[in-house]
Amino acid sequence: MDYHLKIQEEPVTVSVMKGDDNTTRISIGDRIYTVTGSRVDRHHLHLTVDGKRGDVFVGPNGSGKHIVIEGQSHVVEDMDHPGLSARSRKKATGIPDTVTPPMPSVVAAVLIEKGGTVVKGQGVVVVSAMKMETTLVAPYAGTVTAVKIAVGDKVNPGDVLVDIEQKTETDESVG
Amino acid sequence: MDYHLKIQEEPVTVSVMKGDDNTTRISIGDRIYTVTGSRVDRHHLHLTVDGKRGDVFVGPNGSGKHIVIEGQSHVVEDMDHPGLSARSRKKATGIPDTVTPPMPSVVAAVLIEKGGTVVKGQGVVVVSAMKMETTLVAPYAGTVTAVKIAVGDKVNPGDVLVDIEQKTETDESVG
Amino acid sequence: MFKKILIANRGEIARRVMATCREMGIATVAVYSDADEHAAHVLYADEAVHIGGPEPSASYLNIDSIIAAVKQTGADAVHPGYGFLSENGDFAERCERENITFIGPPSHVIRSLGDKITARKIMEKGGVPIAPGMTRPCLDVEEMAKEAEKAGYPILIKASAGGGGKGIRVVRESSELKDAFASAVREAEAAFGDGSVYMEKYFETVRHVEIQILADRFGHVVHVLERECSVQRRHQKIIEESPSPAVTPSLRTRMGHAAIAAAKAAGYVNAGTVEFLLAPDLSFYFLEVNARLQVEHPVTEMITGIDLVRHQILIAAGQRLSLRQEDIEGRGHAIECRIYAEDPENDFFPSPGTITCIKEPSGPGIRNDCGVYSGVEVPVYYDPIISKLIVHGETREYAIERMVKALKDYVILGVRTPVPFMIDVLESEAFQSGEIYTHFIRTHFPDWKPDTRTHDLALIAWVMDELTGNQRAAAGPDSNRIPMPYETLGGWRMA
Amino acid sequence: MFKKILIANRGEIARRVMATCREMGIATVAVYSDADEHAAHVLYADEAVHIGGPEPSASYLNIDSIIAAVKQTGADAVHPGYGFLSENGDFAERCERENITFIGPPSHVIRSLGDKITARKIMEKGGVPIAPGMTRPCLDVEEMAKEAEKAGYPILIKASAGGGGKGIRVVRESSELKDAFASAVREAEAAFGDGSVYMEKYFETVRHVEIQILADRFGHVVHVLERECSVQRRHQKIIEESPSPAVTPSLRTRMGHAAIAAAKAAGYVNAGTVEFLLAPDLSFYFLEVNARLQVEHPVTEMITGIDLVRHQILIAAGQRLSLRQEDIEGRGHAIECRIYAEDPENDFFPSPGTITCIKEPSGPGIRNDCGVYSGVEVPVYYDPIISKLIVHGETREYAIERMVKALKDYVILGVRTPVPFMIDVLESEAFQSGEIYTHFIRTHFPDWKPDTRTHDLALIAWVMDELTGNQRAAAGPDSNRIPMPYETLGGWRMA
Repeated sequence: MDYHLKIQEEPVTVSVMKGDDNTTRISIGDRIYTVTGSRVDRHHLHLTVDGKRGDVFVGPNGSGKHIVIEGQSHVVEDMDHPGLSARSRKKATGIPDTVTPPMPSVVAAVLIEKGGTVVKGQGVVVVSAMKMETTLVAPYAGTVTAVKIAVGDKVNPGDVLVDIEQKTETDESVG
Repeated sequence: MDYHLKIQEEPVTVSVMKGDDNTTRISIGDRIYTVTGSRVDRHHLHLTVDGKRGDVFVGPNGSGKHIVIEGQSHVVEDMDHPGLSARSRKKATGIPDTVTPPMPSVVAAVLIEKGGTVVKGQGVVVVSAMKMETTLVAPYAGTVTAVKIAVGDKVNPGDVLVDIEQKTETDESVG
Repeated sequence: MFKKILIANRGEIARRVMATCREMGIATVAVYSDADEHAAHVLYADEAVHIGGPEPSASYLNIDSIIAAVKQTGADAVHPGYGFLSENGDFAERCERENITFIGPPSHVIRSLGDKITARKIMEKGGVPIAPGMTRPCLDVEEMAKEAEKAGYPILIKASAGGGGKGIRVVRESSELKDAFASAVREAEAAFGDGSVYMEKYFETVRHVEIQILADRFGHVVHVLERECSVQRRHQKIIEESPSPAVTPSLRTRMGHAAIAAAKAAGYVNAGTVEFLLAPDLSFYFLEVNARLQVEHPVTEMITGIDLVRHQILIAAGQRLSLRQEDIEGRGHAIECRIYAEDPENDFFPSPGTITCIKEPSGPGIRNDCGVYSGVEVPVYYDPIISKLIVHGETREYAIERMVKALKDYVILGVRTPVPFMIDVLESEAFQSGEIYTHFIRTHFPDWKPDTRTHDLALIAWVMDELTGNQRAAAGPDSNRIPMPYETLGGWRMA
Repeated sequence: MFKKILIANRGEIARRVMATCREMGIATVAVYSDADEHAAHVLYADEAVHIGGPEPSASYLNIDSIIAAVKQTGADAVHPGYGFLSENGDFAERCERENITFIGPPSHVIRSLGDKITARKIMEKGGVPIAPGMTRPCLDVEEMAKEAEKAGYPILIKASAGGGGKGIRVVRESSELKDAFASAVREAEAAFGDGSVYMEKYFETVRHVEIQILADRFGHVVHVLERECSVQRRHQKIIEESPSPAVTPSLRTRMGHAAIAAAKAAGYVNAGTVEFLLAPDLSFYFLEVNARLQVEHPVTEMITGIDLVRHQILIAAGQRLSLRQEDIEGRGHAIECRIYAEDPENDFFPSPGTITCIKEPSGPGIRNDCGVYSGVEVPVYYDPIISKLIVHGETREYAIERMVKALKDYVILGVRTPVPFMIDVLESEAFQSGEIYTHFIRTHFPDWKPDTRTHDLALIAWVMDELTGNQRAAAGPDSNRIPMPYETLGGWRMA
């Protein structure tokens, strides 16, 4: 049986076969592992992988799983069953494509008004989480068509806080 | 609603009434307590009793509950729903009325044979638990009609290890 | 002695203070906001009082509400922890007026040490070395230029009213001074309504070393050795240790004496910390006094065996300090890692959420001061600290090994933590060499990424969790039970 | 240094040894019996080998099986822990022959110290004070009568082959000697096939004080201070502490020197303990050498900051001992409580079973060396120790307070433990006075019963558990979640 998983944004195919003696054989790329395991409690599995034992801890993370092993922390998602947690993340460019907070937070300031115009990269909303303020910026130039939040609101990654109608003809980022 | 409970072998009636503001009123003897509580996890309740807070921990104990509070350990049973755990305990006389181990243990030695006679207080079986050996004695004089265990068997409180047919006419303990 | 203490704080520090109160037989009162009804510190207290909405200003910074809670519960004293109202002169004064013992220094001491220029003046007068620079507010760039020449560039412009990093400018050469001065004044004016600034010498490569002090009401002051706090990110300490790899016995004595002098100059009472900058030539300069218990106080407790909170309480109750300087000796090496709810893979942004599972490391030489439990929510409103993991070892090398192992044993599911980052820092040669300056993280870990060595294992874990019936195990009444291997694979084999 | 160590033990001590191995980067191998497939020490190891049936003789005492496990896994060394094979000369010798490093003294040292009369002779020759009495086996009651007159009554008759309390008789006056001698010889003959006995002076009121030692292969021996182990029940230590309330600095030096002399006389290598009887007049007498790590070693680690297991491993690897006597200094006070699975309300009978829930105390100055977890079964076959709770405090008084609090925070459901009894002992004036002799429990707690002050609270807990839907919470997928008070009472209110 094949699973199409994503670990730390990296897609990986994992093949699972029955092995001998109640073992499971798991192949990832060209690596094949012989695995046995038991569940110690809801979140705690004890695995033996090619003879070496170890504890792994698994909890829910949206539609994926949060997995902690020897202090390392991973989020693994099932791409065949993508869920609500596939939220937009900050891209490598540093500017996400919507106005959404990077973490669960509270709106500390709204810097624009409905109907106003913004340039790309202009601060539009300040959110605060755990004493740390972050200014969310406009992903492109345009006109603010909706401000969906007010100061004090709790907001989450994926929530679009401000709608901006893109100014298409004179895209400043060209060239 | 009344519960008929037993704590540390002591029967107690506990009356429970709804109080004001989501509180519960619980009376035990002439003492009345105002209680609120929430469940932190399966075994952990956090209670507020007359304004004082505290954690209590509750787990199963046969048909009763094992309750730990501030280092104190209690077994509480519901006398309206007595269960399997109401096992014979060592009596104040020091001699139980059947040949049964005081704790889960392993049979270390069998000191009698089927058909043999025993006097009251004679050692019949030695059981061992956690490096501690205990000799179980005959509760009365009589003839051994059955030896139900062998060396190495795991046995539990309540299991009758040896059947002894009581010698009724000349009860040595009379007088 | 006090019968009941109210702890005007939350999280791990509230629990830590309560732990000592419970040992001393003193009843404890927690306060909590709407966001903290089920917080760990509330469960741990004998009584708890709701004090307001989730925003700190409505609750943990709400002086009226906290004073009302003290009166309602009949507490004798208030322990402010760190942060929130711990260095708020108004709160300390209010307690004084209401005849509630504030477990900390007198309000006038908090106020004078809270003002940067006043503190510098007190220290200069007390003979404590301060960084070359000014000890009066300045509104004239020419005056500052003269002082800057004396101190030598680079220099630092700071707002006198100070706080939160506002109004601070590094000036590397004289040509930059005028613009930097103007912009610092503007920012200070905007932030504090007071544009006055002053100037100190700026040290590029410097350690942050602080000295713990204890002072009773009778003028007896001791220092309780140093802590090395140079490993910082965004000006926030993340790893602290004691002793400092840079501090020699004779330097320790000199810095200790300077800290005692600082405490005496300020009229300090209770536990406090004198922060110094330590230059590579081992010259040191007064930075500020933290007039409260520090976050990192456990490293001092681990190497000295002294319970600082107990001494805070004894001092506040008017007792004489039982410790003599010659009794205070460090032994071995202690390290603290601050475990925040933050995502090291997402620029260390806060990562609030519900802790679905926490397993704390334990064993020889390990202490975890923890403010959460499995099932609790880490709210978005407060400092992201979940716990402080502290270890003690015979030597620095052994302590590092112990911390790495403890971090690997630490399990937190539901929120992200910097544990993987901490492991890499502790295992780095740079950290192990002890050559640690405040730019350590910037220099050695400018663009950290988690390694991928456990990726295959994580994928295997995902699969095995699926196969061993996560859903069924969670739903059944026996989910605590360990299934046998055969059983655990049963569901899958039949599928 | 070793690459891989097999730990020939189980439970808390196996985990404790593995913790240090992991810090040192040494891989660990667990061994387990049929009863321990899911035991904590098995989960904690890098590899695990099944070695036999549940009876100790089939597994943890099965030399062939353990040697086979070493070879199968390629381990370099074996750590025996305490109990089981730790003082078995045959096992140590087998390791020597098979070129496996045994982490402990050489087999001939184990053998000579294991024989009571040989050990007494070695000590007498080495100038170590021994209790007045005989140093040769005796089969003649007249000979013993003469020696008994010299030593003075009461005396103790012991079997030379010794062990397990068999063949021991206290004789209080000369008229009792003949019968006691005869019955001791009979019992010794029956138990060991060797009826020879010997005699020592018996002390009615005496402390059990032991000295930790460390000795490398190069003849360098240090002592690591004393432990007070007088609080015993059925000749089993239950509470240990360091320093001993009775030991003055000069006595400590004298006892330390005696312990070093004992180690040197025996040719001792690795960690060991020299047990002494300490009389009220502060005279002390050699009792025996425990040629292994002691159960109570953590109290020494807590007051000295030294990891004894690390030094055991370093010594076994042939390294020179890095500790000098002048570096070893105690600080503060440490106490250990042994947490057994036993029922204090049922004559402290063993209480094996499944641990449905364990919550370990944690925080400043608290260490819990634990061998179980929630859901594991405590098997009937082995020593009932679940964990050792150890605390450190600035003074004995503070350490006692800390231990009481830690005991109150300790939750173990599913098996009974002596925690309620321990709390009463620690809170007693008798214990707090420090006047502790080996008959302490018999004298002060002859017929202990748990108090009933929490009975009402327990009944309330029973009711609230019922009302807040224990069954539903356990069955639901969200049982980790905290229900709001309204919800928790909902089920009942609708009923």
